[in-house]
Parts: sequence; C-alpha cells; structure tokens
Amino acid sequence: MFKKILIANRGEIALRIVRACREMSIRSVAVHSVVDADSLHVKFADEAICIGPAPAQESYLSTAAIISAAEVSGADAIHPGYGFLAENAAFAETCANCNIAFIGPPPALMRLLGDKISARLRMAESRVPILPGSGRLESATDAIARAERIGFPVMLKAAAGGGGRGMKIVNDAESLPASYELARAEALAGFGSGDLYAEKYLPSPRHIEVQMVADAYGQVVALSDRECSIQRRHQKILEEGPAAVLTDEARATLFSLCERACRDLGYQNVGTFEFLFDRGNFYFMEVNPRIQVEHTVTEMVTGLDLIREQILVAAGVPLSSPFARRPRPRGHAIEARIVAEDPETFAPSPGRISALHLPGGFGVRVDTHVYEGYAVPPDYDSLLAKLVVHAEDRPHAIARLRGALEEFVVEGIATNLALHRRIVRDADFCSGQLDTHFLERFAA
Amino acid sequence: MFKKILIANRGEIALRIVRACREMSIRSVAVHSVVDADSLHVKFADEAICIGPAPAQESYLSTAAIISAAEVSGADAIHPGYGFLAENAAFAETCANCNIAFIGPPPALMRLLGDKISARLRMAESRVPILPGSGRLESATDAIARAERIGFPVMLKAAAGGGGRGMKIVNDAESLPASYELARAEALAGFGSGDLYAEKYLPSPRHIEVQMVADAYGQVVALSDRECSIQRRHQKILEEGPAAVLTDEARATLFSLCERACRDLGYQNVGTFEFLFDRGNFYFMEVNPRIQVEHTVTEMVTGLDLIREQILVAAGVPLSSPFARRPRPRGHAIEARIVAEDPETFAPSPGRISALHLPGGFGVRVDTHVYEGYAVPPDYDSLLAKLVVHAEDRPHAIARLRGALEEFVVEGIATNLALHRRIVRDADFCSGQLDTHFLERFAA
Amino acid sequence: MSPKKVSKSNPSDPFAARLGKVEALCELLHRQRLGELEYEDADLKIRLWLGSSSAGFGATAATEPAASAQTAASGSNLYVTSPFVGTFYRAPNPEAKPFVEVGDRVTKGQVLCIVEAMKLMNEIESELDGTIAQILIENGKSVEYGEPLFKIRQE
Amino acid sequence: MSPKKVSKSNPSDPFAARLGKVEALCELLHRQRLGELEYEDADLKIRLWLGSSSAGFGATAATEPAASAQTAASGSNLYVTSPFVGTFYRAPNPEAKPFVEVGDRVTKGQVLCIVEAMKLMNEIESELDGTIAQILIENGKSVEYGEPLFKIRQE
Repeated sequence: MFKKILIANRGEIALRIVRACREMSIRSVAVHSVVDADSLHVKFADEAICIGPAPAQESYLSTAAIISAAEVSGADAIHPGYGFLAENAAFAETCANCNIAFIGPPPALMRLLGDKISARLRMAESRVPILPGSGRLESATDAIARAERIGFPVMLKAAAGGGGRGMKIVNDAESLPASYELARAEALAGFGSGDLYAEKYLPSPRHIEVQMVADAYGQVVALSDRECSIQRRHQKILEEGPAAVLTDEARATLFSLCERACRDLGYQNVGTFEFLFDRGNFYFMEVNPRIQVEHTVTEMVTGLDLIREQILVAAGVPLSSPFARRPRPRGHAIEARIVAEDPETFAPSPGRISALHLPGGFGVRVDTHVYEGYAVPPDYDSLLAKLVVHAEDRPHAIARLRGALEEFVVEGIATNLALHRRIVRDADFCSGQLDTHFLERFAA
Repeated sequence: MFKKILIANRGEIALRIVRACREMSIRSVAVHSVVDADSLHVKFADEAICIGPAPAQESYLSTAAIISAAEVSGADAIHPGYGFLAENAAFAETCANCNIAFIGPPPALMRLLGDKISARLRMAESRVPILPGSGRLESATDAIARAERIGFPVMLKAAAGGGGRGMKIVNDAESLPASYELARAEALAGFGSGDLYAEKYLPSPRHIEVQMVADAYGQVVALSDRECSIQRRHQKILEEGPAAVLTDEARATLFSLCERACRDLGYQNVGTFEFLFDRGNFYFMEVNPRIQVEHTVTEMVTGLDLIREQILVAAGVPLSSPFARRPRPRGHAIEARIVAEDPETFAPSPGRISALHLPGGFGVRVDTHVYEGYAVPPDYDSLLAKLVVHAEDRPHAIARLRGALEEFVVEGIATNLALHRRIVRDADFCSGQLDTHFLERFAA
Repeated sequence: MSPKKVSKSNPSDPFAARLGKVEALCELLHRQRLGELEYEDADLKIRLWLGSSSAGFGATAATEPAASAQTAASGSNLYVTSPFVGTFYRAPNPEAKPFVEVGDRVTKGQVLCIVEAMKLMNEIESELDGTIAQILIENGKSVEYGEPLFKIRQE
Repeated sequence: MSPKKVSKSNPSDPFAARLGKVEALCELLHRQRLGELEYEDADLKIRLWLGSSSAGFGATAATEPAASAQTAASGSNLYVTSPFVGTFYRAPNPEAKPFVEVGDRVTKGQVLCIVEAMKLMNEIESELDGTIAQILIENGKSVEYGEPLFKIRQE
C-alpha cells in the first residue's frame, strides 16, 4: 500500500481525499497556492507545501511544481482529484517516469477517452449505442454533407472537448459554416485542437450516468446510476441517484453494457459512463476517466467509499467483497452543488464568508473546504460545498434537501442557495419531469 | 396527521424533532427558557415560545407552562424528546385530558415500566430472562435474608430509579444495613420514593440494548441492537451498533424475546429494552419507554428515521414497509457524546464557544444545537453534540471516528473530546473487549 | 473636514461628524473581523470592542423578553411582564370593562389584567404606584413568559 | 505621506485619509497574520487587535511564506525567497564551496544558491547589492514556493 499520497488538487475534493488517506493510515500531502494557505485541506493534511502563486497554471496545473513537491515530500502516489491534471495523460506519464503512482486509469486509456471521436468508435465496437454521427470533420463542406446524412438538427462538438466549449447546435445547412468556424475557434482556444465531429442533436434528453469501478485484474462492476439533468450550460448543478426514470430492466441492461465496454477497454480505477437518455434509448456521450464531483451520490446509496477504493485499486489490490459485485442501492440520494456566484448574472462571487451555518443531522452530508471567516479566492472554480442528502426514497430525499437548504446560511458572498431552494419546490422536479433543459425553462 | 407539534425539550434532540417535523410538513413549536433563546432549535422551529426562567422546574419541567404553550400555539401533539417529561406518566395523562396527543407509549405503560420492580415481574411473565432478585424490600433485615438467598454480591436498586442514583453494590451481610440506608435516602431524595429491591450483581457485564418500534395495531419490530458498555457512572459516553459480540443466533433470540415482551405488554411507539450481557446470557435491566439519545446509531445502520416513525405511530399510522419487519443492518455505526465537561474533574463546563469546527464528509453525522458564539448555559445537562459515524464495518467506523474527532474543534469551554480521542485508540476498544467498567480501568 | 461620506446627519454638527466616524470604524471592525479597535485623533478617542454579544450567525432573536423580572426598569418607565405563557385578557369576562386603560393611575396590588394558562385565570397585579403609559398586548392574544404587558410611568 | 494608495476617498479629507491608513493596516495585519498591531504617526495613533472573533477556528499556520515576491522588504533587510518548491543547495555540487556565506557582500545577479526541482538545478540570483545577513535554510532541505532563503542587508 502507498505510504504517502500527494493530493494535486484543492477545495472540497482535496479534503475528501485527505479524509480517505487518514482513515487508511496513509500520510497525506496537501499542495496549495499562496492564496489557498487557509483552506481546510491544507489544515487537515499531514503535510502541506506551497507550490506557487494564485494562477493555476503556475500551481495546480504545473507538472513541475507538483512532481517536485512529491519528490521533496517523498510521496509515492499522487491523487489528482477532478479537474486540473486529472485527465492529463502527459502528467500521468510523467508520474510514471518519476516512479510515482498516478491514482487513475493507465495514461493510454486517458488519451483514448480524451479524444471523443476515438472514444465514440471504441464504444461502437463494444456495441454501446451511440448517436448517429461523424468522424473528424474535414471542412465546413464536409460537415454539411455529413450533417445531411445524419439529419438536422446536429450538434458540432470538439474532439478534445468537455464542459460545453466548442459545442454548437446547427439546425440547417445554411447556418452550418458559421457555426463550424465558431466551434472550431472555441475548440482551438479551449483545448489546443480545433478538431470537430458532428452528432445527431436530441432536443430534450435526460443525462444519465453510470459509476464504474475496475481493478487491475479484469474485475469490473457498475456500482450505481445517477441522473444529472439539472445543468446550466453543461455544468451540473444538482445530481441524484438512482435515476427515477430507469426500470430495473433498463438499469440492468445499461450496467451490463458498461461492464462489457470496460472489459473491452481494459479499464482500471473508477470512471463514469455518461449517456443521453431519450424515449427509452441510451446514447453514449463520454467516459470520464476520474472521480467525479457527484461520486457522493453513489457513496450514499451504496454505503461504499469510492475514494478509498480508488486508492486500493491503484495500489494493485483486487476489488474485494462489497465492491466485487453490483451493490444493492439503499434509498435515494441528491447532491446540490453550492457555488459562489451571483444568482442573477451567474458571475463568480469571491470574497470573505462573514457568517456560515452548515446543515446537519440524519441523512445530511456536507463536503466543504470553507468555514466562517474563509476568503473565497477569485482564482478558481466557484464550488463552495456539496450538500448531499440521503433518505429512503426520492420524495423523502427531496423533503430532507428542502430542510437542509433552509438551514444553510452563507453570508458575505453571493451563492446559488436561492436557486436550489426554488428547484426543490418545483412541481416538475418533484414529479421527476426532468431533461437537460430543465433549468432554462425554469429560469424563464 | 398532526398539524402542529410542540417540542417539550431543548438542545440537540429538540432540533432533531424540528427537522423531522419539517420533513413531514408538520409545523413545529419550540419552547424555551429565557437562557435558551439563542439555541438552534429555537431558530429553526416554525414558532418559538419562551415558557419560563432558566431553572428547568419552572420551564422544561413545568407541565402548566408547556400545556399552556401548546394551547396558545394550537399544537395538537407534544413530543417530549428524552429526559425532562419524557417518562412522566402524569404529564402524558394531562396531555390526554387536554386533547393533545403525547408522542410516546400509553401513560399506563409508562407507569408500569417506571416502577422497576413491576417491570421485572412483567418481563419474567413474558419469559424474558431476569437476574436473580427480590421484590420490594421491607427492611434491612428483610434485605439481608433476600440477599443471602440471591447470593452476595448483590446490587440494591431504587424501584423508581434510573441513572445510577440509589444503586449500591453490597458484598456481604455486615455492610448491607449501612448501604441499605444510604440507597434508601438517595432514592427518596432523587425520585420521591425510597422503595428498593435487590438483584444479583454481575462484576463485568456488557450493556446491550434493543431498539423496538410498535404501532397501535399490535405490530412489533425489533429494529437493531446497540452496545453501550462505555459509561461513566451509568451515563453512556459512546454507543455503537450492531453489537460486535452478538452472533446472528444470539441476536435473533434476543430480538424475538423483545418482540414477544412488547406484544404481551401491548407496547406502542418506540422504546428500548436494556440488558446486561454476561458469558452468553442476557439479563433484563429496564425498558426506556421513549426515544433515546443513541437512537442515531440505529438510524445509521438501518437508514430509517425513528423520530418520523415515532410521530407516525402516535398519529395512528400502522408500521409500513421498511418498518414492518426486521431491517437488515448495513455496516456499523458509533456515536460519541461530546459533552461540555472538565476532562479531569468531569464537572460541567458552561460558557461561550469561542471557536467551533464540526467534522463532515462521508459517513459523518453531527447532531447539535450549538454554533460558534453560542453560550452553553449552566442550567442543563452538558451534551453539546452527538458525533455519529457510519462505515461498512467496525474497524472502518473506528477509523472514521478517529478522523472526525481530530477535525472536531471546540474552543472556549472544556469538553471530553480528548477522552474520546483516547478511547478510539485504545487496544481493548479496537478489539471489542468491552464491559461496563471499561472507562474505570481506562481512566486509571 | 468633510464627513458627508460617512455620516447621514448634518455635517456642521461636530458630534454628528464624530458619530459618522464611529460608524465607519464599526463597519471597518466588522468587515476586517477585528475583535477590538482603539482610535484617536484630534477630536475623537475611542475604543471599540466586539464583545460576547456577537453571538455567531443570525445575531438573533427579535422578540426576546426584556427581562425575567415581573417589573423591569427602563428609565422612569417600568414594564409589567407576563409571569407565564398564556392568553392575555384585559377584563375579567368578555362583557366586563377592562381592568385598566391608558392614563389610569394604578396602585401597588391593583389587578391589571388576567393571563390564562391551562384554564386558570391568573390575575396580574401591579407591583408599584404609577400611571398606565401603554398597553402593549391586544386583548385575547397569547403572551410568552417575560413578555412586556404594560408600560407604567412611575410617580 | 501618501494616503492615495490606501484610500479611495478624497485625500484632502483627513479622516478619510486616516481611515484609508487603518484599512491598509488591517490588511497588513491579516496578510502578515499578526495578532495585534500598534501604530502611531503625526496624525494617527491606533491599536488593532485580532480578538476571538477572527478567522474561524485555529487562526494558525506557522510556516507560511512571508511573501510571494522573490525579494520581500522588511525594514532595511530584504529576503530572497524561493521561486518554486524544491531542494535547496548552497553549493553547485557536494564537493564545492558554498556560493555565499554570512557576511559576504553580494551584487545583483550573483548566484546565491540552487533550488533543484524535477532534477533541474535552478540557480537563484540576488536581485540587489548587499550583505548576506542570514541563511535561513539548511543545505539539502526542501523549500516551499515563496519560502525565505536569505536575509540580505541593503547598502
């Protein structure tokens, strides 16, 4: 087992990993930028190293600073969390070259799955349903021809994409060239590659995903499903599980095909298969080869510690008893992402938290790195806390979330608490009438 | 269903009940003494009424003040929590006379179970194993005769007793008269009745208890067992469940006999059967006809909300699906009672909490009415917070508790956090070598 | 000197100017999360101290009882507070006249009202001689323990 | 005296200027993680104290970098801080003499030490002329980003 894990991240996920390490009696090393010195992950880790100034490029995204911190602290493994370097195959390779274990899938797989076009093709080979779509588009003219074969409307997507950048809906051939150039420019600016592909556009799908875990010996298990249809510009706001819309049969089918695809890939560590779900059909979107923000939903319904399992699998431990077969979920869990942003403009809202009260009690979990008096720096993403509730079924979970949101107090900075309070009282939300455009209609 | 519930209590349990009411869409009324105006149960309830000055006799123990508050607020039910009026049959009768539902068992049962001698006899009738013992003792001479029949050492106990008052261990006939007088005086002062009985004294038993629930229609279920051997002067400090020492067979036998006894009694609402466990044998101690502090342990392993079920049962709702049969426990839970007391003298330590950080994250639950800046009044018991952890087995739960205790910060007043931190690192505790004298040896 | 920015009062009034300064310093104290601040200049010397009243978040409770004593002093006015939770009645029965009205002179021991608790009608007596300055509760409304019922101007 | 940088208000207003100073001192108090600060000049005398109301629990943290600039001022002494996390070496190789010793005069651009990061030996140069007053890290020890390495007395 690892002796010391360096956590190449910040915020709540860094604290989550510190806690997992502590429970496993593994020493933890927090790294942080100058402005994050007061964050809880720094206070609670066994060791802490300042690795650079506020800009992420010079701290949390700096391979040199992080590897150097691992070397001076003697860490034998690095947990990348999510975001930052978590899906960076080159970083994972550098870790391997420096004899530091990277807690994630093998770099070659990260590379394969990072290219959405190659991921699509590999999934098709494993008989995972994909949307009608194209390979790499050569030009706007090529794109028109392919789009006509697919049938409008289509979605142009960046091959290296993620998070909504470089994505454009195109309704007809006339408007395609302009959208093509725009998407190309965004993709180039965002990911350093302007490669695009096209997919059939679904007007009102649900976002359903499956949490996978796989060890180094070919054991693969689909742990649970989650629904994340409540998004704003492809950013998830509220996630829940199990997905209320799935029948037991649909779930079993979905789990089996994810397990088959993982086996075909030789997948290792945790990962998430994301799908669009429309009129009873699943369509593969992408695989996230890392832990996700909303892994907590799966933890609540299965009772299993995913971060610990991630570390165990990376250390070469085979999946053992509770992980070795599909767990039976208990009840329903919902996660609300509490972010520091202006409720009207959605602009980030950094600043000092002058008063804070976190909800508690039965079935209420809060993962956060902030506390009263903490100053939210303007340099990073705006996630303040994950409020996760668990109850025996969806209606009770909603009632619990409603109460917990009422108890949640953040003063000094703007947050999206009011938005969440509206969501949990919305009739469509309560009856489970969701799709990825829920929030658009909701805000209107 | 009730429209409005008055909570005749304070502290964390009052907040726990406020939360249950809110999730059930029942209005909650907090009552409080003058010094409790800033407590969280007052802030989070729908309504709050100041019922009297600091002394409990004139506020939380005042039947007139509480009934009057229920009448002016229009509450149709009263939840007594634990302590204060929770086991007061006369109060429950007054509620009934005022057409207010008392959320607890019928008053006649509370009266029967409140007299430990009559409770013992009723249990014996239901073939629940009891320790060799006596009925009411007539005199010191009578006590010697009975004790010799039982065999020394014996324990003298108050018939109306609880919490260790009026309890004396007697090793031989010579010392009996003095102990008899002392116990009698304590019992009279503490409970208004000097009635005593004698029981065989066990030198190193474990404390095992069973959480029961019963509806108004004869359905009775044993929900889970807990071990509470870690006590100081009969006050529980740390509770856990399921009890590691019980085999599946022993547990099934125990559950069946508790269910039978409940059925024989016509028991209703929640309640706890407490036993001493010694060399494979159970001996009935008492029934607590109310919710207990450590009900949280059962909630964590079963996933079921006991306060809600208590309210449902009191409203005449039959036990339904998850409660209607013995639930399968998941994992292991441990509760640490964090109290405001001097770690050396164990004297209460009231005062202002100048800094507070509560632990959080996966499998960590905190129930508390305090916050940073809150002043702990000197007038009531010293419980500040219940820290409850849940994990897939006992070793992982201990590891989680260890971490959560490290994160727990209370400044400005003395607490027993350091004692808990020592307990969770103790070799006997970790290997499950417990008995009710654990803390005595531990402190030595 | 231009205290306009910090004071909403008349800028020619030196005390208003000072009050404005104090206001600004208080804001600074809170914003900067200090515990204490001492300040001195030519015409102001002050020490601000964030004592125990800071009471965590939601600095609390509007309708707190003014005092637990039945008669609580405030200047030369005194308050008669309710000795228990219950329902406030100004008259012995719905048909009767109120025990007292604003402006009435009352003497120690005189019945002022009834607070009903558990069907018991408890007469509340004045503890001093004086004049009823204000009746603070409407007839038939519920009152908390310690809630002010009457303001009495003392002789 | 130049209150312009610290105050957003009218610099001709003495109180606004003083408030600006206080504000700046508060920021300094927090940034430098002081518990208390007393300050006096011709027209301002002040004491700031970070009492229990401050910064949540455990207001803490011992070994934080004094500054992120590579050369941070403090009186007439300046600190050379590490531009990255790595291992501090006083000499180019284990056999060689240290680049500098306490008491040495150094000039701008002169190599003071090496910080190794990812097997790369990074020479750290002085940014000013002065005398080495103190060497703050032992040879071979690891350093954080921004950690002070040398104290240099300025000419």
